[in-house]
Amino acid sequence: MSTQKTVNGSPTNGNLQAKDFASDQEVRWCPGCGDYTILKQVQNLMPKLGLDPENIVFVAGIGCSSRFPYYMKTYGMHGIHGRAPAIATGLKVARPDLSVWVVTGDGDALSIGGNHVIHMLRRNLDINVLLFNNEIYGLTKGQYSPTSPRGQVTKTSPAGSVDSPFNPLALAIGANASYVARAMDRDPKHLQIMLERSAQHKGTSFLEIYQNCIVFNDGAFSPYTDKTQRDNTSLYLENGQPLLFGADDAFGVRLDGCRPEIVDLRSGKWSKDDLWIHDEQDRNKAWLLTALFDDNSSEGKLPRPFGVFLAEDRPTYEELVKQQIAAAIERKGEGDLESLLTGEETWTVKG
Amino acid sequence: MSTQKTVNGSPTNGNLQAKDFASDQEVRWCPGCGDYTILKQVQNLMPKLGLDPENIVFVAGIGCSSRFPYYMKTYGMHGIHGRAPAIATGLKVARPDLSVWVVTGDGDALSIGGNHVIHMLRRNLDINVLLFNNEIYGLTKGQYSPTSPRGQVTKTSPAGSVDSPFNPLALAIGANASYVARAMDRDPKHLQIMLERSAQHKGTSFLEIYQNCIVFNDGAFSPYTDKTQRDNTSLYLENGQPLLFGADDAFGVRLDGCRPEIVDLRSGKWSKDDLWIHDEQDRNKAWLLTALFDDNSSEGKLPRPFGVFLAEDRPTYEELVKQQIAAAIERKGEGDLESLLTGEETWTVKG
Amino acid sequence: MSIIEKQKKEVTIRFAGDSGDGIQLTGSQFTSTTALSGNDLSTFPDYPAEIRAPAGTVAGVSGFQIHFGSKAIHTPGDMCDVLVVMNAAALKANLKFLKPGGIIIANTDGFGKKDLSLARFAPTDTPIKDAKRSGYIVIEIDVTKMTRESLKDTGLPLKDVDRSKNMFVLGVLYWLYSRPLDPTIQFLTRKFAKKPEIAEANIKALNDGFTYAIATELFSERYSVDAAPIEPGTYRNITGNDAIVLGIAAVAKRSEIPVFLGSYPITPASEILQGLSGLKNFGVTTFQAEDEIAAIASAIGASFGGSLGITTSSGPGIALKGEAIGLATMLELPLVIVNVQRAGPSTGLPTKTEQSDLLQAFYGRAGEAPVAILSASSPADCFEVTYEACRIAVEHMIPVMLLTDGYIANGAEPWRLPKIGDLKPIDPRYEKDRENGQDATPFLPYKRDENLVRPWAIPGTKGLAHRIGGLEKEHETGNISYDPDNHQKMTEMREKKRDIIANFIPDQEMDEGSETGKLLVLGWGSTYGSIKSAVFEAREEGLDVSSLHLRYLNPFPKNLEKLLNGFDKILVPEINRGQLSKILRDRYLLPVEGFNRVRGVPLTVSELKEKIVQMYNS
Amino acid sequence: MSIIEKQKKEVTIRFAGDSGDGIQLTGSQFTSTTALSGNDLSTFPDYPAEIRAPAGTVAGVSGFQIHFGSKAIHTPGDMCDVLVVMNAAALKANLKFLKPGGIIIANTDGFGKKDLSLARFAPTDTPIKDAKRSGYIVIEIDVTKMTRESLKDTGLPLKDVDRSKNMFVLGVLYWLYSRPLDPTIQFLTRKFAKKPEIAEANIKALNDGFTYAIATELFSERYSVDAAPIEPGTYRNITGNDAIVLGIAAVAKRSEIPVFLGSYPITPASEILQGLSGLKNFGVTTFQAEDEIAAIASAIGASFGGSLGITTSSGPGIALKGEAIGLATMLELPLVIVNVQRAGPSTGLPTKTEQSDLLQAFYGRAGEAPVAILSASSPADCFEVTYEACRIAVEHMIPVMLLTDGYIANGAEPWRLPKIGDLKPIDPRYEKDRENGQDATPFLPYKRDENLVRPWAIPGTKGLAHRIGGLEKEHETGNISYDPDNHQKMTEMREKKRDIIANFIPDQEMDEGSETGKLLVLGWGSTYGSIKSAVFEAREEGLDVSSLHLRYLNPFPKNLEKLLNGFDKILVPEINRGQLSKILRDRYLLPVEGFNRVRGVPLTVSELKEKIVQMYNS
Ligand SMILES: Cc1ncc(C[n+]2csc(CCOP(=O)(O)OP(=O)(O)O)c2C)c(N)n1
Ligand SMILES: Cc1ncc(C[n+]2csc(CCOP(=O)(O)OP(=O)(O)O)c2C)c(N)n1
Ligand code: SF4
Ligand code: SF4
Ligand SMILES: [Mg+2]
Ligand SMILES: [Mg+2]
Repeated sequence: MSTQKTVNGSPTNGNLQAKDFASDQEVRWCPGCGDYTILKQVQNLMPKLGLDPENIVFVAGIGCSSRFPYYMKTYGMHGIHGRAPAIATGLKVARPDLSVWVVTGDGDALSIGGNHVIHMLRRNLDINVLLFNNEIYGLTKGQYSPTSPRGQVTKTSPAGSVDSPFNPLALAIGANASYVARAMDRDPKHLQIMLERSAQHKGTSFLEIYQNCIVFNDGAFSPYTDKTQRDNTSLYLENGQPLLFGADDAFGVRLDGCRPEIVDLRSGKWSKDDLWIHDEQDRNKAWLLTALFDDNSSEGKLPRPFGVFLAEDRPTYEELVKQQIAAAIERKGEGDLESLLTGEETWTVKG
Repeated sequence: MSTQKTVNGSPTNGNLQAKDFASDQEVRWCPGCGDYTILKQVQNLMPKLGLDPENIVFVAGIGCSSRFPYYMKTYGMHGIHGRAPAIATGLKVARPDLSVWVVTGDGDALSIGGNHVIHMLRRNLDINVLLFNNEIYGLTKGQYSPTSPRGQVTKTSPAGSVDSPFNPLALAIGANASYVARAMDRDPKHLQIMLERSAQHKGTSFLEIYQNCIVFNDGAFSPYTDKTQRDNTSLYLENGQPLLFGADDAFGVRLDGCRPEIVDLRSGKWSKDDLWIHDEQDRNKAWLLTALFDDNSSEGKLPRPFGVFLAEDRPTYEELVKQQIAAAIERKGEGDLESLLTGEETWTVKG
Repeated sequence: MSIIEKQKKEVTIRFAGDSGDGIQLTGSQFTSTTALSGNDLSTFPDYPAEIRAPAGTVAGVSGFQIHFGSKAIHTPGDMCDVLVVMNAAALKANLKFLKPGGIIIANTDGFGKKDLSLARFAPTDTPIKDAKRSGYIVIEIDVTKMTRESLKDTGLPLKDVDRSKNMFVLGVLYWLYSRPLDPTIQFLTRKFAKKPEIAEANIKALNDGFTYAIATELFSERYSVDAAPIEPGTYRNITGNDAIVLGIAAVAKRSEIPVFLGSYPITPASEILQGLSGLKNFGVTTFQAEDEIAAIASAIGASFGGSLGITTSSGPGIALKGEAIGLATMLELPLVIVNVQRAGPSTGLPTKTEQSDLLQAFYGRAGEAPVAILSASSPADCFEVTYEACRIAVEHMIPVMLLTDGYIANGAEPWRLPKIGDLKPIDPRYEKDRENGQDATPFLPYKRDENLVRPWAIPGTKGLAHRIGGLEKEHETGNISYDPDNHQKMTEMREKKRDIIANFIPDQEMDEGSETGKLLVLGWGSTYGSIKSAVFEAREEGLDVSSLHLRYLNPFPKNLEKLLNGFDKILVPEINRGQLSKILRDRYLLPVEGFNRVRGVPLTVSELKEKIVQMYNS
Repeated sequence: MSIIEKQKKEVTIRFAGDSGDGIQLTGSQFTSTTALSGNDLSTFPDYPAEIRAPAGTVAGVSGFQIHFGSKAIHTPGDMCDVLVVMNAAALKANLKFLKPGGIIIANTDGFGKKDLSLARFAPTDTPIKDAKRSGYIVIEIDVTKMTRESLKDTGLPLKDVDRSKNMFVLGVLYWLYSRPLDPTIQFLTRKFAKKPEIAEANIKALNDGFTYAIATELFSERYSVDAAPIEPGTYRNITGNDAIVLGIAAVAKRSEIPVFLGSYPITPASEILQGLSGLKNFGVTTFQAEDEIAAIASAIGASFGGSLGITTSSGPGIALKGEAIGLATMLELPLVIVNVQRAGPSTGLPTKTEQSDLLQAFYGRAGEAPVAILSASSPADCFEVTYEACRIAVEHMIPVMLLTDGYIANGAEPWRLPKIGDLKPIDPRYEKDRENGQDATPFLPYKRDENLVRPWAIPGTKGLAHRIGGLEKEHETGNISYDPDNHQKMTEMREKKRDIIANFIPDQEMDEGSETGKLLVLGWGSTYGSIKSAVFEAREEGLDVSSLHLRYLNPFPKNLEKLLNGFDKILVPEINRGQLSKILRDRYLLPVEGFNRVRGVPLTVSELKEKIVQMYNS
């Protein structure tokens, strides 16, 4: 294919800026929707990829979040509900040279699309997944989603949802993900870092972004975004660093065996050395981090971690496919159509 | 519904035996298939349930394993590929009085049916799932499945599969399962215990059963079933007991922080007291147990656990639904159709 | 200036404004008052495609159209007599719906610089002036100013004051159409029972709007519309989706068969799931599934357990259910599949209407998998059709597809409340316990009765334990069978069982006109109102045109062929590319002609009438 | 006794035995030898439905039928002249396929007590005697004993000795039909190159079977079948699924468009995925997806990336793809969907054949979602049709559905190898880099050429970055559009684009007979052989019947209507309930009559001929 480019790290058309990645389409989210910030941060990230826009593809399903590709001046596909991971998988296997992004919502990814997500994760294609989790179906106007907490009153759960929700990052690790991380719309700086880390990871990077749906689920994440609460509820992970949180890092998390517990560093009883040191390569510990999933609307609960939980090196699916193709060619040569058609046994009828 | 029975624990038609649960259909698996043992053990279990056969339903998808319902003299449905969990969910929500069993294969449950499985698990319906894992698609004659190890040569992976497989129990715990366990066809006694435990658990019990497909994947589990190897590769879990394995329990597993390691009890350095004590209620530790997933075809690897990994008490979905219905009736009374049709605003046209 | 009082036979009004302007509420209040005044009426809300587009933009415009009269009314009206616009974007988006010379009531405060720019007018544009120049009668009211004036003494914050603008406008309209204020005053009092100050403010704005219209002599004419000759009874207003909800509740209560709804949200079907999820005390269990496949599969599971399984969706979701519908045809269990059709293939135009899933309903599955198909012709009709669909599913042990569409789903019309006792009983085929399960003659799950219906043998019933599945089953025993002749036989039986339903449905009646003639206009679904009106108009002009409207699409009523053969020409208007036409042409080898538009909107009466006249005369 | 040598024009032989008896190998060896002898032929393997049913049972019987002759052969034959049975179960399952008075070659060792019981005969049954009494000629051979005798000196273990039984029988057959042993000897030598002792044993058994037939004067007649008048060329034997594999490989190599297959295993389509997964060095990437939806979605993703996306499945899996096919019609990307049809709705009879997904192919999606549809008429035909389907998909940027079925998929026939240079070139619509992406006139992804085809603008191409999706798109720009007229226009364009394909396919040719007449027999797909043979026979009897067989189902060839109008009556035989009949009746308003059987098996020539004669004379 003559038009196929190898990503070369140096954009050929000058120094690109965020605005060069904004399409001419009017953005059609509700005023105040968290999706705007995420869009901005993704556009901010783009120039850092060192890629020409034509080598980037955004693929989405259906949902408010899934309209994302329309707003990016790259290649894009607004697919069908839940199938973006499968579309992206085909694209990435066929075109490993492209930078492929999947934008999806909690309904799109975890309800109808759950199977494709877990299979993408286990296969570990080099795809960057941005899961906009607003704990609601936005586009269809407010039904509960697989991440809505039990008891949530929505249009389809007038007496409160009886579903016990997924813990998306636990699901991802359980599905053998190589990279899972969490960020939120209301902390754009940290979000930017997370986006960059996602882009860097070779393999499926699964980034959950807490996103406020101002219309149908406003404040779902206020424990982590409210100025008055967030210090005590959010914990920012840094590789090789102890798990600290609270104003002035007053608190930490330590592991009692495999049971995480909060310790007060001001008490003098515990120091930073006693704390759980974050290790992005440790699958087991990453799992334990996902278990920090308390309902933080009441006090004294374990904080919710943000950051990279797990970043594991493992061959990507498309690499392995490429290698197999190369090996086949190496072993058998470029396929010879004539002899393939001929097969093992022929006979000739004379005229 | 006049025919609806409440399960009462005492069969009304005398003392049932295993053979009373065998249907008159000829069993159509390949001679030597592991499915036969499992069928036998399930039939052995049935009388212990203390239920009349008519209060038991087996639901399956499509696959060799999924023909199971035909062989049980209970109610049964052979559904469509991958959808048994969803069919069973509807049945169980509508008929919480029934004992509902889902029989499924690694392809049926984890490939096409993956989404329904994880949603059933998070919702926690009181359904007993028997996953016959033979690491292959049997019925379609030998393609790799989502549990086939990487590199496996099958009809669709002549150069070896490039998919990295699911760890089914890890996936289940990640999906918020309340009960996960593992057994194997070749250890029918232990399998019987596991089946009984599954039946007892209130909530979705997810029992993975290693099953030998003698035709397309013979010996896939020989590390755990071969007399010469199995002592050093299989570890039987018992609640409250240390993790022991090897001939004469020569070895144990201890936790170094969250990292499991094998210790030799004969060395004198370690005693049973140092070992990891199994606790079925501990989600985090259950996760760590699923991580004992080494390739046991070579030596010195962590053993593969069999038994109940996790058994957590949590309300079942159908209970919560029932409660909501009861609460609604309590609050609003039995629905009055007349006033519902009338609605809030009417007008009358006179004749 | 003296005001001329005029009688009108029918009027169409369109309210339009920003989503935040309370347009839907204004419209529904006008509707209630109109209904109470005894008019016949039909309404249609025109929601914006975006959830909450930026205020003031064209994308954010919300509309509501009401057509009412002293005669029978069947559509919300092609074009309106009066267009109420709260801002420039509303005018821009809706002027095309106003009849030539029609009245525009414009809130001038919505035409400032910013409004023009948001509506993508050029700063120099003068849309109001232009409208006048084009011959429209424009009534300019600075509604914001007037409302603020009206409520200046309430002490309410400006935000709340401005929220009453719609009531001020409604007052003006009530004067113009000689309507009473009382119903709305009562409504407001009820609605804001907990905030009496808000209720009072709204009521004051309403009253002041009314007096403003008198005092300022805004209009030179005032209209009244007499009561219509309406069948006596008690009425309520209802949307199609709500009518389905009620139909299902009625089935649950009347039949005492538990109802189980497995569904996954999708526009424009979500309201059915939403409505039923609030009816837990009616014997209806709802389950929001993880996807459409799980939704139908759960309904099948519930049906196996003795509930009536129902699943609801729209085209793309129905496409996903095809395999499971096939299973249901093999299992021969009751199942109702509701398809609230929307426009386009794929995601298409999800908020717009179309009838293009008819062929999918007939053929959208692998193999020969016959289902019964019914369709609703209007919002209120949904109640009875839903009830019928459920009855057929239960009594014939068969999947039934019920087709409605976005237009019916969201549109509303008066519905005469049925007498509960008049609802047909529904008779489930539950098989009874066999006490001597072990010794009795073996139970035959696929033994059919004279209508080829098999028994409903549900778990828990003694002596009936049996296994069913998607593999071909042996006649009577239900065991797996690969026998060629058995497959032939079972395939024919499943088809015949569906066709026998024709014996249990009413004969097709004519809608307008006589049973034979030159031209028959034949429709199904939401084109009902347009067809009825167009044919009515054509008949008024002396054309001997007839019309009939199908509710039962598969099987067709037994007398349909005879009726079709009574006409020289047959016109089949559809909002698709001719799907029922295809079925009829194949079935009856008649050269039926289609009138087909796929514009996401209902067929207009005028285009249809034009076509009828042309075809009649050609 | 002297042996009579007879010439035969055509012969049908059916081999049957336990799955472990090597029946398929025996059949394929007989086939090769027959092909090399210059006969025309057609074969069909009849696999057991179970993977490995217990040895000796009826469920475990494997069959292989070959029909060969000195004339053109189009079907594996309705009934056989010779039935070879290795055990009692094989006789039980297959006697119904033997012509009255036909020859049974029975392995007496397979008729012991245990064999009778496994085959569910009563212990007192005497099936061989019964067969004789019914007028069949039964040749009894204790094959086991004879083979053991033959190989007693090889020193091989008994297990291996017994494995050669099939070669002994083959030797007998070779004598009976005067066939050379050489080809099989060479085959055995190749096959067991690494185990020469096994090769030798098999060769000895073969030779000894041949001489046994002479020595024991088993038969009173011996037959020969002359070479058939066959088009000159080099031939191989091929199954339908294999031919599709080769067709796809040919597309990849000829067009240099990378091919991506996304698939999920399902009977009877799995062999296509399996075959292609071994062709990694041919520019074909295969992806075994988690389900059918992911399979087609991945193919769509790959097509977006510039590959030709293909997905393969059977009916139930195709049903799951409906929504995604709808997406593909909106995206207007190349996509090929292969449906290897199987019998029944739902799981049905997965190993049996049927043509009942035609209407699903036409209409099995939400909304108006036109795709092109092609069908293959025989195993060998699959190669060319696959190539055509890919060409159309690529050149018209459209999803193409290719229909085959279980009968074609597993059946085999001689295939004349094509000249690679004769394969039509395939011309992709790749759009080129635009160097000044920023300033140039904006790229219009939905600007169509004269055939309404849009450009294929793949990621990586400079200046063409654009977004597509399932929402309705504005003409040319491809931006989202809710405009009613645009939706109408785009809907018509998608349909018209599909219809224009008619300009790029050959005119329909007659298969047999003249272009006008009294009766036309019209078919599609795997009924080809049966129809051709039946019509040929009818014509030989002097009936002026014509036949044509459709490859292009949507759009139809442009001259089809004219051809249809040339006949008084039209008969459409199908293995379904009349699906093509429905389409034709609708399209052309002609009273075509169906001949429809759904028995999971091909139509027999005799039943079809009977119908033809009856219709011709009525
Ligand atoms: C097959 C199908 N089923 C259902 C829908 C309706 N639908 C569109 S988006 C959506 C859920 C959106 O939720 P989420 O993915 O969380 O996105 P959000 O709008 O919250 O960003 C649903 C149910 C659809 N478009 N297609
Ligand atoms: C929709 C659909 N897709 C594909 C198939 C084909 N199919 C039947 S069973 C099966 C896989 C079986 O594997 P598994 O579940 O592991 O069962 P096993 O046979 O190994 O017990 C497949 C792919 C089908 N029947 N239906
Ligand atoms: S509905 Fe919610 S998620 Fe969707 S655009 Fe509006 S605020 Fe955002
Ligand atoms: S194919 Fe394998 S899994 Fe299936 S019945 Fe045979 S041995 Fe068992
Ligand atoms: Mg959401
Ligand atoms: Mg399996």
